[in-house]
Amino acid sequence: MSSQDSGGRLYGLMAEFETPGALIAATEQARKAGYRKMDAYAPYPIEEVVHALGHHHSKLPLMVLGGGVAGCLAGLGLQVYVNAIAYPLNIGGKPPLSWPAFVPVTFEMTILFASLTAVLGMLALNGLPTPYHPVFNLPRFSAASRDRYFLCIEAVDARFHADGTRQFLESQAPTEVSEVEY
Amino acid sequence: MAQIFHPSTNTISRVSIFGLIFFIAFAGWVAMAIDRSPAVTRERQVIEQPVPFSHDHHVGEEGFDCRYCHTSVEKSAFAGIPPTATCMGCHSVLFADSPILEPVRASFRDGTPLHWRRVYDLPDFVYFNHSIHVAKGIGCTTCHGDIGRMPLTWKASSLKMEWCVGCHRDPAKYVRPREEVFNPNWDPALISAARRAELMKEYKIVSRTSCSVCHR
Amino acid sequence: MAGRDLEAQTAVAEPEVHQESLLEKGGYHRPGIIERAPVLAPGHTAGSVTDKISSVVLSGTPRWFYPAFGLAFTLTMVLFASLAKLFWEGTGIWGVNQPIGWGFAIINFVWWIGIGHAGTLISAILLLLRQEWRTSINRFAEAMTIFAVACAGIYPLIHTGRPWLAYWLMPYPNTMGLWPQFRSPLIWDVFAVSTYATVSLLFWFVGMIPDLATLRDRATKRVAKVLYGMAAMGWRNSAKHWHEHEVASLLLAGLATPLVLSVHSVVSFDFAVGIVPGWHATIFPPYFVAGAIYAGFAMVLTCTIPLRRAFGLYDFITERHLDNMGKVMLATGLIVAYGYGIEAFTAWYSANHYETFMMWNRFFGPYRFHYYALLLCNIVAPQALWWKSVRVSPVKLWIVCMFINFGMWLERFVIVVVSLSRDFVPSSWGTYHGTIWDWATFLGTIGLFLSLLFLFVRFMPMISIFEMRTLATEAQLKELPEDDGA
Amino acid sequence: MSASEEENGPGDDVKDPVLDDQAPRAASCAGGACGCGGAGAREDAAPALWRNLDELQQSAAFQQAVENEFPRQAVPLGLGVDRRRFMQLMGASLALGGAAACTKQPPEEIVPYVKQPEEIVPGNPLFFATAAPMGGGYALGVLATSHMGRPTKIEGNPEHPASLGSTDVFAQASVLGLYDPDRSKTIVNAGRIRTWEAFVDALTMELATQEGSGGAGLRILSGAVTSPSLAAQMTAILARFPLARWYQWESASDRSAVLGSRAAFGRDVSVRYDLAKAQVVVALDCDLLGKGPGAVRYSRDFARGRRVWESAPEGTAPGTMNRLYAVECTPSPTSTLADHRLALKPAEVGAFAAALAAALGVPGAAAPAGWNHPEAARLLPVLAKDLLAHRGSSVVAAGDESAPELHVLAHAINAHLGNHGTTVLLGEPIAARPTDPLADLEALVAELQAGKVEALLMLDVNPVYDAPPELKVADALLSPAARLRVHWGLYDDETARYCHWHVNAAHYLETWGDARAYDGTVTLQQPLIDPLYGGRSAHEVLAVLENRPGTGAREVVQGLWQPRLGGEPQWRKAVHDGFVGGSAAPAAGAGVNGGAVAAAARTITEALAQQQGYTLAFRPDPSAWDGRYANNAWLQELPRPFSKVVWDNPVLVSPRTARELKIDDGTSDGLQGRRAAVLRIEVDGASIEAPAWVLPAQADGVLTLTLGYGRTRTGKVGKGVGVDVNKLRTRAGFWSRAGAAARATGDRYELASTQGHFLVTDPAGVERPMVRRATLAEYQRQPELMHEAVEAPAHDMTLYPDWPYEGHKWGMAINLSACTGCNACVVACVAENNISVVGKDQVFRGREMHWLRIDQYYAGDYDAPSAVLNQPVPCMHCENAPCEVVCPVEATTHSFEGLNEMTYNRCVGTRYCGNNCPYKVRRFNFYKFADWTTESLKLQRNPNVSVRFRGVMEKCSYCVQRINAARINSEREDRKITDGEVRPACAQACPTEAIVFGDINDAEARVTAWKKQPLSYGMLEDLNTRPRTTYMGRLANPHPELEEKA
Repeated sequence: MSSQDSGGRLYGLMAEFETPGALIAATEQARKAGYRKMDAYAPYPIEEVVHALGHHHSKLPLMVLGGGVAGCLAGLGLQVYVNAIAYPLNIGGKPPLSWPAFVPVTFEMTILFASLTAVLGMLALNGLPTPYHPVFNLPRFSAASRDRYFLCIEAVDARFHADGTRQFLESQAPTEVSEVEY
Repeated sequence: MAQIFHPSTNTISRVSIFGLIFFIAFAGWVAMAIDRSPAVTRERQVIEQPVPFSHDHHVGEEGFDCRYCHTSVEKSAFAGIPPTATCMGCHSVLFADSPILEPVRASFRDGTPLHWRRVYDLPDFVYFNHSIHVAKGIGCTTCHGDIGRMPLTWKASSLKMEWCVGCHRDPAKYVRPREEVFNPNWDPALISAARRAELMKEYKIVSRTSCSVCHR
Repeated sequence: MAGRDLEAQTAVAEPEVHQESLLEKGGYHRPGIIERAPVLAPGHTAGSVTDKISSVVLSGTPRWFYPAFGLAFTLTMVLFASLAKLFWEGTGIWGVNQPIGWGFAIINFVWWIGIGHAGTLISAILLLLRQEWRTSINRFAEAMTIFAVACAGIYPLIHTGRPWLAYWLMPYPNTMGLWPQFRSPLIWDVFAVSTYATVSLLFWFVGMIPDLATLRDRATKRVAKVLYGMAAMGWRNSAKHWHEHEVASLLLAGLATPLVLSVHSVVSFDFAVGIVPGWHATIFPPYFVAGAIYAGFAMVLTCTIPLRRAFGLYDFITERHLDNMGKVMLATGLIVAYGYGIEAFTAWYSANHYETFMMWNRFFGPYRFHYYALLLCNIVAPQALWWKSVRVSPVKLWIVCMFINFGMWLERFVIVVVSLSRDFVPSSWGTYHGTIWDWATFLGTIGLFLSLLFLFVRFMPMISIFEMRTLATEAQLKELPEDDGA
Repeated sequence: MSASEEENGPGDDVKDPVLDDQAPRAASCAGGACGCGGAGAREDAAPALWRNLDELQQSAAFQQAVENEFPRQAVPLGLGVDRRRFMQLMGASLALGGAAACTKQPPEEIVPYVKQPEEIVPGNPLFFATAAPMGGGYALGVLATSHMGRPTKIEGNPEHPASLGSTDVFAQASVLGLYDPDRSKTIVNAGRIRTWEAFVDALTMELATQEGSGGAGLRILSGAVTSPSLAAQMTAILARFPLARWYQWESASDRSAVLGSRAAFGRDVSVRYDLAKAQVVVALDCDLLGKGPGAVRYSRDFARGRRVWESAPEGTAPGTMNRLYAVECTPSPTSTLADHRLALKPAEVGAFAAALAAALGVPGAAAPAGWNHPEAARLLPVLAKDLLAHRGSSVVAAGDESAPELHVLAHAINAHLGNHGTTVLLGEPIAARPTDPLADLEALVAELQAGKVEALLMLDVNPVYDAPPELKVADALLSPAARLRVHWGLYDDETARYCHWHVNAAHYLETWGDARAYDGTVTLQQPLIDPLYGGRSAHEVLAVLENRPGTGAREVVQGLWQPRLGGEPQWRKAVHDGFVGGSAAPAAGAGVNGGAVAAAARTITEALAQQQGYTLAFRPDPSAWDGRYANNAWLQELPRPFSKVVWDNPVLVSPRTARELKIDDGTSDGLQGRRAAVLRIEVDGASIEAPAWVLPAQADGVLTLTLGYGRTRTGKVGKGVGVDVNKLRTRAGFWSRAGAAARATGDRYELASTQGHFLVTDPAGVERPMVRRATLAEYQRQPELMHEAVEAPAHDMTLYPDWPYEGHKWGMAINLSACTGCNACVVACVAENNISVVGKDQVFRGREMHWLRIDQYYAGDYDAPSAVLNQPVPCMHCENAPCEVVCPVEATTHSFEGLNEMTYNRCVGTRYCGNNCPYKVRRFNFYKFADWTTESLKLQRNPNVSVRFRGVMEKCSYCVQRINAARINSEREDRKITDGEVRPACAQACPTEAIVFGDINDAEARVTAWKKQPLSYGMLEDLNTRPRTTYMGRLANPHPELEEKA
């Protein structure tokens, strides 16, 4: 019925495998065959697949660094502003800028900002949240979170051809190849 | 496995997550705006009084000096609210039978004091002293606004701590010559910043922001 | 081929796994021959672990759950009752006085915060150290962390004389033109604890996303599908997802590690920055952190051991885990012992007679039996952990843990109360006794902690499913069930 | 661990070579244990200072009690504490404190005058000179502060000879008496409220009948009277009713002095001392500086002789110091300053006096045979020599509570030494009619029983409560013949219950009057406020008897003085000044007759013979006096000198006696909480049960009982507090009574005491130098020794630069050589700063709110301490304040003048500052302690100090409101603040000028001069807190021949 909701447009072809090995092999083949717009699904992270899909290092670390620096400056800046500019007070005979006392807060702010960046960044890079996604239309797909492995070549790929692509996938010894509709 | 969510949920969920941050910031800003608004500070709100006394008339038109009624403003923390006798000084003759002034006459007749309602009401833990401000060349209108033109009296400043501290941190902005303190038409622009700096020296004015200056 | 065999094997293995542990049947349990128990009982496949763990959540509520949760919830109500009393009458209902301005509130705060250290430590530091055995306990430990921090967080708020003004500790542009006093360790606390709570929560949640997806896919009821689905945010086990997810987890671990060390250091500053003899010591940060890990692991075990039995998770939480955690406690326990030793040494070596007296007072003063009990619980009792037989025996280990839980509470009592009771001017010395309301509040937070914990184990995957899947598959691929390759 | 191990504990367990040889001594003399240790450890170290008995001995009971973590649970909450009264005191403490912090303010009104009085400037206080009545009918000249017509504070009248600007506790607390909600508010006749007119009619009718019989049936019973106006009225009345009689009754009277002077001089003579001139002072059971009409002035004069660094009093070379010998049966504020102190039974004090007289060769004097007391024997010859060396510049004083014989001997000795006319001034009597109140009351009772009394008027006396039971006053009052009994007083008390009429009296701040000071100076009393409850003055009541009803108090007083002074202007001046200049009692020449001396000596020897059993010593209570202040919460919560007990009057017993009675000092859990053993005291059938307080410096075998408690009919504050000891008083045993039996009942009673009871010397044998002290000789030899006691870190031992304080830099110096621990400063502080009363229960829990406390330490041997040291502890206003750094919300900060400020309205109540204050001077509002409900109490509040709400910290502010007022005035007048212009309440009240306050930046300021002295030191300097409050080390001046660490 989901296909009816979404007007039956083709999203891609999904091949199901039983072993990680098969998935890795298939993905590499697909890449050789020049497919780019594709994605692999597995119950746990498999490094080889990521390489096979062709994205290697993540942008996340840099973003987190940025977040950390921002947090650090924010924390220190706040304390300097408060004690030296906003309302300087004589606290226990200490000078307004008794910087050693400012270390802990600065540190905590650094961590806080960095962590938030890490989480939000991860979501952003993964395009989450995406409660609705065509691949969920595939009834067998729930096995992806148990012990089955999937490779999906998307219709938007330049080299995608309904029959050609299906043949290619069949050649990768899947347990099944099925169409995924919007 | 069938779809659980409708496609639209994608947009909804993303917007709600990333929008949350901005929403919180906005809510905070609103809260602060409200706290500073007349709704809370009761700024510029006319307060009902037993007698609709008009500073506009007495000061603006008749040109009374503030001290004529607020006698203790130079001697005491409290500026002083005139005893009924002061009112009757003139009003036993002028408008002697105006119905508006009946409460005053009544008060004078049977010795029951008038109950004015406070316009400038500081919290009980704040100690303000009129005499020293006046002595240091801070004029009435600096806090009481354009009192000389108020037909009915309202509060011209927020009386929030940040407002007090604003001046205590940099009195030079507000100081004026002592002889001008009670001038209801004074305009800070009348004297130069340089002159104000001189006055600061002359009146030995220093910025006082210690807590006990106002809280005891 | 290989896949098919596996399928077959699981088919056989599964029913067994569901009812009884392979280990308990003694099949694989041959002490003396297997040096180290495996982190995952052999015979498990990605499929079996997935089903086993998600079934804990998805199959109906076990019978014992209701009384257990009921009790915990009742205690939580006690908490609310005593808070109502507190806000209505004032701090006076507690035993605090002059000179002892801090009592149970701060003791319990530090105690809970300490407990809340194991989770992040296990999931962050052990992740960085690539300790595989962590995988089956980290999720649970993290949850425990968050609940402990939640309990801890209550105290700094309610211990103030005017809790309704506690928000003044937050920096925001107010109409008073005033700001927090950033030299005060209490402000450092505010930042440290709130940061710690936030980061732990995020870490926990991020780690849980794939498992929520798993539950979403396994769930049969509509409500469950929707709720888990929303929480899973549309996770689809895509290789991309996994990739970024791994990176994010590592980064969070990297950030959480210094954080977890900083938090209890900051808490220890509450005392170390003070002038009171018994507080003013540079050893505090390290030995507070050690103490925190110590207490944390003790509490993890205190909760895990019964739950392991209740849900028959013997395959996932194996002797290996008990053993390792026992070792960690032994190590940190020794650091704590060193801390006590150094305190005494410094007191003597400093030749400062206020310090000397502080130490004398601990040993011979009115509260000396508290101190003796503390030494017994935190230093003597844990020595049992030198013996493997104790470390791998759930019951013995649990008893040791209870000693440590109690001991760590006493440690905070000695630091807070005993130090304050006799500081500089003898004319102003005092004594302190918790009132009934002090105790009610304490029990209340324990109730809150347990309630949250029960809800968690009931509705959330208490063991990281996807990490177990990885383990299971690796194990099979290596065809060496015993060796965990650590 | 058992108690005995505990004793050796310090030595054995703290492995320290120096200590191990101390250990046996620790075991041997528990008392001196740590003290000796201290002395051993450091050669120059003073003997131990300590404050505890059980702690000192590490008694098993003490340990037991503390080990139990929940004695509160073990024993029901506040055993012996009337929880209900506590709640009453707490007022609406249960109301949600949040209200106090609520941001939305209720609308306020301004209510101006209709016609504004000339002198009033709204918002500015006015000061009026008036007279505060004291025990015995004397007056203290005071200045009352009035805020917009509300008397709020009492200060001394600087012009007045008895005050010189200082006050005592009672004067300070009297302002609360004015607003006491429990004061009698109406005229009552047989339980019905009546009008004044009704009363006047009733009285006039009776008087009409009396007039016929010449007043044969009319009797007046008043307190001791010095008031000339009152006396004049009495004369007039007695003229109208020749057969009427006027009796006087005082429970705490100077009866002995009266009888003494009659015996010695054969007539009534008033005695006062000029301590400014006295070089040697001998106090025989005499609380010269703590009690009596002259105490304030005496303290001032005596203290001048202790400030060696200031120009010494005339006639003495700078650097010299007077010397005080105290021989007494129970310690008194006076004896805390004594250079030599001897604790003897009352009878033995007499013997000592006799022996002294003999040693001095006083004609007729003879040392009592068969009395030998080693310490006395050691002291006597030296004392005699000292006195002879100071003929004409010494004083021998006998106390009001000692036997008349002692006064006779004192007179004789002073006469013999030629002190009369120089240091001891004899004058005409000050009392309008000096009497023996006991004889008076007895006569009255006899007449009542004989049915001779038909109309009885009682003026503010309470014989039903405070007369010795053997007089059976209550029964006598019920005699059918007495058909009109009138009671006039502030409270509807025990006696009022036995009268037909009760007339509510006006407080002294509400009406006119006059009274004479210790030297006879006539002091005028003027009202600051109309009677709150329409009370009447005694003058108005007596005017009715004079047959001029309707005459006001003012007419009576002015009517007497205006003519005498010679006119309106003089009268006005006198009222303005508060007293009539030059009205001191004229000198009276009088010779002592030798016969009296011999007689006295004989009586003493007889008294000495019958010393079996325990001796009871009765004393007016330092807080309740004879009961008249029982309902004053400030006084009730005032820590009594020595015991620091509040809301009770325990029996004081010496350590040896305690061991005899097999009782401990009941230190239940180490501090405020004391579970004191209850004693049953019996003498001739009469008996009471009272908790015992073990008090070092108390004479062995003497049980001290203080008057004024166990009131059955007074306000809710005083009702049922403490034990009524009048039950044990008799004619013969009026002040002291031998032959009493005492035993522990086994019961326990919780006493709340505000001060810790611990060793100042820690087990390592190191004495904590809270009080640094030396003898004059040592000091002169080595002036720096006070500083060498502890080294303060150098100013440059820090990363941070010093914070500059231009302009004023406030500081305080406290002279430990002058503080008698009289508590005047503490009440003054309470009155000035709106400090809450928290009640016994809260004090018991260690939550007292006093900003200023007086720590007391004992020096030397446990059973016979060589000295008692007082140390007032206000906030130190540290320049490196530890409290400020830890406050998370900037609620406590430093001002530009270096004050450590507490901003209540910013405080969230973390109590971190309190924990981090090494001096523990911060106080926390655990509940809503301030009374926000009782209207009358609100009137008393100082409008310039915030009333604190629940959950905030508070502490001494150096009376910042006064500093601000002074700064504003000076800046308005464009001048500098002069030295002494700003004085905190404590400094202003202090009778001995022990507290000096001022601007440290001002080189001329007195405080600066003091701080420059080598004697000056800071408490806990070694913590580098840099306290602004510093102490002048305590000096003692023992006689060279008895040189010892005093």
